[in-house]
Amino acid sequence: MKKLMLATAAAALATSGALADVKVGMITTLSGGGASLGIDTRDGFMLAIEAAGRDDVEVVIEDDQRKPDIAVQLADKMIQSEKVDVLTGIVWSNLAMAVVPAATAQGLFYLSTNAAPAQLAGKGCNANYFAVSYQNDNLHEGAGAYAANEGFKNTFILAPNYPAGHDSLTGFKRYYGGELAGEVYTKLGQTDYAAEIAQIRASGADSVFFFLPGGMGISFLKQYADSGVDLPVVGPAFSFDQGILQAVGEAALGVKNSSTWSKDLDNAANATFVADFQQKYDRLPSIYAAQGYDTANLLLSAIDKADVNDDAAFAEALKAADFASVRGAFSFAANNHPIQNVYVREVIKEGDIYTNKIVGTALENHANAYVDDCKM
Amino acid sequence: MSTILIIEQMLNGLQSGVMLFLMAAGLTLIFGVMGLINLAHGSLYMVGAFAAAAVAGLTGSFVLALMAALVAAALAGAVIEILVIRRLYDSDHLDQVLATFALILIFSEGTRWVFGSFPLFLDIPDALSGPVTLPGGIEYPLYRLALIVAGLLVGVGLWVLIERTRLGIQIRAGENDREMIAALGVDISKLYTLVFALGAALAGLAGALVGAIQSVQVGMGEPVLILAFVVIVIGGIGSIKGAFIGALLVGLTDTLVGIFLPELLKLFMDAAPATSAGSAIASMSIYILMSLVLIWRPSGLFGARA
Amino acid sequence: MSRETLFNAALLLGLLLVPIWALLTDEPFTITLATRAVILALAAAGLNIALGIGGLVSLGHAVFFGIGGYAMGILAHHAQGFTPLMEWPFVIEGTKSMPVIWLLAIVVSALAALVIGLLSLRTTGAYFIMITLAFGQMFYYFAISWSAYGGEDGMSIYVRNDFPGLNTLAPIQFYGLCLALLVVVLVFSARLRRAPFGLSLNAARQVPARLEAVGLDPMRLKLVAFVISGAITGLAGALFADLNRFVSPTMFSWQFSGEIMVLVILGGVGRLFGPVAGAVTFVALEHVLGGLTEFWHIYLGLILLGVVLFARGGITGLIAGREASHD
Amino acid sequence: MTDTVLRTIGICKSFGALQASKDISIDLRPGEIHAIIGPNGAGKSTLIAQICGALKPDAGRVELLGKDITALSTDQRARAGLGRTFQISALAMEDTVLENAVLGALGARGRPWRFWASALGDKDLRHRAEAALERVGLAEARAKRCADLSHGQRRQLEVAVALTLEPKAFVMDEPMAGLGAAGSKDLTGFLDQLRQQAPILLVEHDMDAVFALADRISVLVYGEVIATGSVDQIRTDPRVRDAYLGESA
Repeated sequence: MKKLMLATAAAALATSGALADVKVGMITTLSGGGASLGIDTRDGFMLAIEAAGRDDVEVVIEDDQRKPDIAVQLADKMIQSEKVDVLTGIVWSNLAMAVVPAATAQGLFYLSTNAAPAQLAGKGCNANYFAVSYQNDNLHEGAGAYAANEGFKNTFILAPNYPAGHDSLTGFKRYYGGELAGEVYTKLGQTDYAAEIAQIRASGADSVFFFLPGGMGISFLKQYADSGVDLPVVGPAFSFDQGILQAVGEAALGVKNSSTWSKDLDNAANATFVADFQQKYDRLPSIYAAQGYDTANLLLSAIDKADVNDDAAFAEALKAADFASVRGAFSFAANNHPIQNVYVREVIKEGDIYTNKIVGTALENHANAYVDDCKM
Repeated sequence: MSTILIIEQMLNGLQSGVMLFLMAAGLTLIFGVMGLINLAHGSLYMVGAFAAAAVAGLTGSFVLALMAALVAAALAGAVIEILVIRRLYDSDHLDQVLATFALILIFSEGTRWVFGSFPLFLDIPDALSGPVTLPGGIEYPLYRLALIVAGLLVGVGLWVLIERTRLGIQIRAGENDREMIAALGVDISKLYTLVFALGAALAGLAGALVGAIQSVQVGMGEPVLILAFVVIVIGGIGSIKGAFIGALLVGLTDTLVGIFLPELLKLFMDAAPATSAGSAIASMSIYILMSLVLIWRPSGLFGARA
Repeated sequence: MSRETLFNAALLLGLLLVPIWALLTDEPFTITLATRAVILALAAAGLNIALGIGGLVSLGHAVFFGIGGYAMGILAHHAQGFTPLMEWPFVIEGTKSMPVIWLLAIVVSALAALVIGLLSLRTTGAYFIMITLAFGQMFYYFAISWSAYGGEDGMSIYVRNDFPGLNTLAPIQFYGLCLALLVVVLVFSARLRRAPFGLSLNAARQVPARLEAVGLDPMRLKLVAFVISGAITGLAGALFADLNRFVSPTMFSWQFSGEIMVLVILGGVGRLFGPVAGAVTFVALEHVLGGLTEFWHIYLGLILLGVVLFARGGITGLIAGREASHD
Repeated sequence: MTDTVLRTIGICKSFGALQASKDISIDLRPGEIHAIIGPNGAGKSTLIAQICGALKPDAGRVELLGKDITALSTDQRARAGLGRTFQISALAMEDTVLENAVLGALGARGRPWRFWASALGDKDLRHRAEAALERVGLAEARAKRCADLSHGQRRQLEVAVALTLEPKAFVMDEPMAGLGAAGSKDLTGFLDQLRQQAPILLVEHDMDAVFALADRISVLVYGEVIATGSVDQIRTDPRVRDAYLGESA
């Protein structure tokens, strides 16, 4: 059987506080469209594992090709053949929905480095499932709160016509509260937004909120900047990610976006992370890398406290969140989703590189809307 | 909904239709002359966009970038024609579909191998950036106007090439009767390579032009490929005129239905489900259009061969 | 016995021995992998009837695969949520019973194939390929925006559905069930080829004019072939959904239609065991190449090209030679 | 009406400016061989296509046993009793001779909707097919693939498939095409017998065969029947000599 990477560090075994060897299965997207997100997730995660320098954690990494059926197969393989204790790494919500419920039902732990759909935060929550990243709505809620704070009265909102898109607009509206100049669902994978931009122009809006992850966001921002429509734009961090920004270029300058992390967040863990990541991979880290890094550190902290085979104890150790997050203050809400700040960032240019800097805080110690639905 | 908005949306539909035409023209030419279904046409679009982005990044010149796109796509086209495609002319469509499907895999992962997984940057040239005000007070991006003009120019150029030049005579002869080209004393394999490279160059040009306002990334060719197929099937495979009409129809349908259908549905139902259902149907609209055309005319609007 | 028969027997024997091998090597995942291959083979065996015998190059068979998957997903979703599927004009409850799910998958995909076939068979050649592709895209986009059943997220079914007398959660038992269905379909295909229907359909592909001249309507034959083909692929879709305990719109994607076609061509178009050879090879390649490099698609592409250019008749053709004459 | 098996009444067909059939009325009587001759491009193939249903006439109609079959499709006409052979062999090349013949028998029965029982194992179908092969002299070659047959054998098989249908009338499009002298002679002898079973509308270029077989001949020139009559009448008709024989003989 193949192993893309086997990480065992060289440190002595007996001295560490480990109670048992832990095998981690990482399923993430390493080929095809969207591979950059998975690669960042993997690199961030492995950076933390390797920095810890311990040989009681083994990581098996597999490529899901962004296909749900492949992800399920890989999960089966990791559970049946590799006999992993913990699964992690999935980038996309639809893949997470395919893998997570079945995995936790079989008694595995799942730590999410990114995707955290509402279904798994509310009624579908599970003691073995932890979203280390955020709850999917968080960044949209942050953008909504920012829009409200800025005094936007009549905003135009758009997202792709798929579940995450619907959740996004719902999340935004939850904290925004003003009038809507328009609410539009675009085609998933759409690349030309001329028609929507014309609608924005004609709508009399005073601002725009959009959620268009990946290439969709690149297209939208470039076309928006060229259209002459000069309204303030806000969106979640997904379209302003380190990897994507270089492809958007100048068109993104000055645009506000909501994020739970930024490379200029002022804390010691983050400074180490950003420096180490740059040194090792020769590029700036993205939010996916940061979340991967935090997930690994959370896992390591739990391994030090409890035996992974003792479900209740290990879950408790995870829930304590006793690690130094690169996002600063971090704890888990009752439904195992983070309580953390959502920041507002602005796109700037540093030398030749486009990146983000924090300009404010949209929501402080923010949990999520589904805590009460979760009966664990 | 104002007249200005409607006109602006028509322009948007026209622009996307004209760019689709660049893709579809090559595809339909290749089918018409060589009888080949080329699923890898979208990969040539991607090659054009990547070449343009790479050269623009090095030199900062958009003109050089466009030339690079043309050359790279034509070259890639010629190479795959000589290595792979020419062995497929006598095969049935099934083999062609599989082989060109395989080419997609090779091109996509090959590009990712060379350029990495992150999208590349390609920007509109300064001279063409920003909006202009059209008569009637319509503000419209200059670059999109330039795209419409460029696409129409290429269309005229293609028409001249096919109707007025020696190469065009050979191409038309090839569409009607393969033996006749041989009778004209033409080197068929050279002609085929040339036609394929020409189609590839058109796709590459479209990739570069559109890449400037979209995301230059691996896999960008496939959605366009499917649209281009819809176009040539509606127009009638092998017909350049059909490709042109089909491209405009698809461009306008795709743009206008997406905008107006949700508005229309809001007259009958609540706003939220109307928006959602409207965009759901809109995303299927061009396929519905295509099915209707084919049910009405099984060989497309201007298709000669069955 | 011809070489092809020997090759087919070896393939079947190999599939039967997979569980033993998995036990001996302590790699239980091999069974899951083999189940995937068997189900994909079933989907391809469905396409092989339309494509191999009837000559219908359908680039939209993912429609039926997806319908089968959603038949399972929707029934099981209502069963696990204890909500009725519909209440008007009569109440239909969800179910977790595989035979009922299979029946629904077969019936609904056959109906869809009937409608799509009726419309698509008016066209031929490249137009047929493209119109089937267009229907695939329609279903794909519909599924993405069908929020009642998960939209793009799809639906998870937490526990595999039941089959009387079996524990379907045990990989070996589910594998056995899928393999048994595959064998049933292959036997049916083998009989079908020699039956009046298969004989006529085979001639309809080669010389439609002759068929008309003897008083048979090639269109109706092709339509029925398309329906049977769609129904089998639909059944495969239901099993695939149960294997993954999950359905999503990707089952409708045109890439998936392409993959099913790749399986048929890889194994050998029109060969009885072609789909099996193709699916086993494809899953093995995916597994082995995927382990070697991130860029395994390049190698997969090269191998497919090699098959088209140098191994007409696919793997079966390569190993067993030209098709033996009938009788 | 009982004295005609098959007839066309005033058939017209144009392709753009080209009039391929001008008001053609011909008939086929029991027991006869009626030959249609004419130079290339005279419209013989177009006429056949309209009789067999591949083309719809612009005007006029086609009757079989007194019934109007103009609106029927090709396969419906075949079921009504029209048995045809093709100018270029239309056989399932991958299949065996017997399978091709069984196909005809299946068509005669009209129900291909059996999915399980073997077609070759069906006694009735097999008898019919083998009897037809026997009659054309292909019984020995029954297990051969069609693709491996000689040209002459394929022509024979064409006829055999038509025979399995037990049609009321045969329409044969150049059955002698590409046969050698010996082959033509054999087939001529066979067709001579066959007319007892059902009359034959014969389109043929081989004038020796036509003059040896035909009871009546119609001459088609530029889409028009310029003469119909016995062999002797046609031989001596000045218009025919002028328009047709004068050119080609």
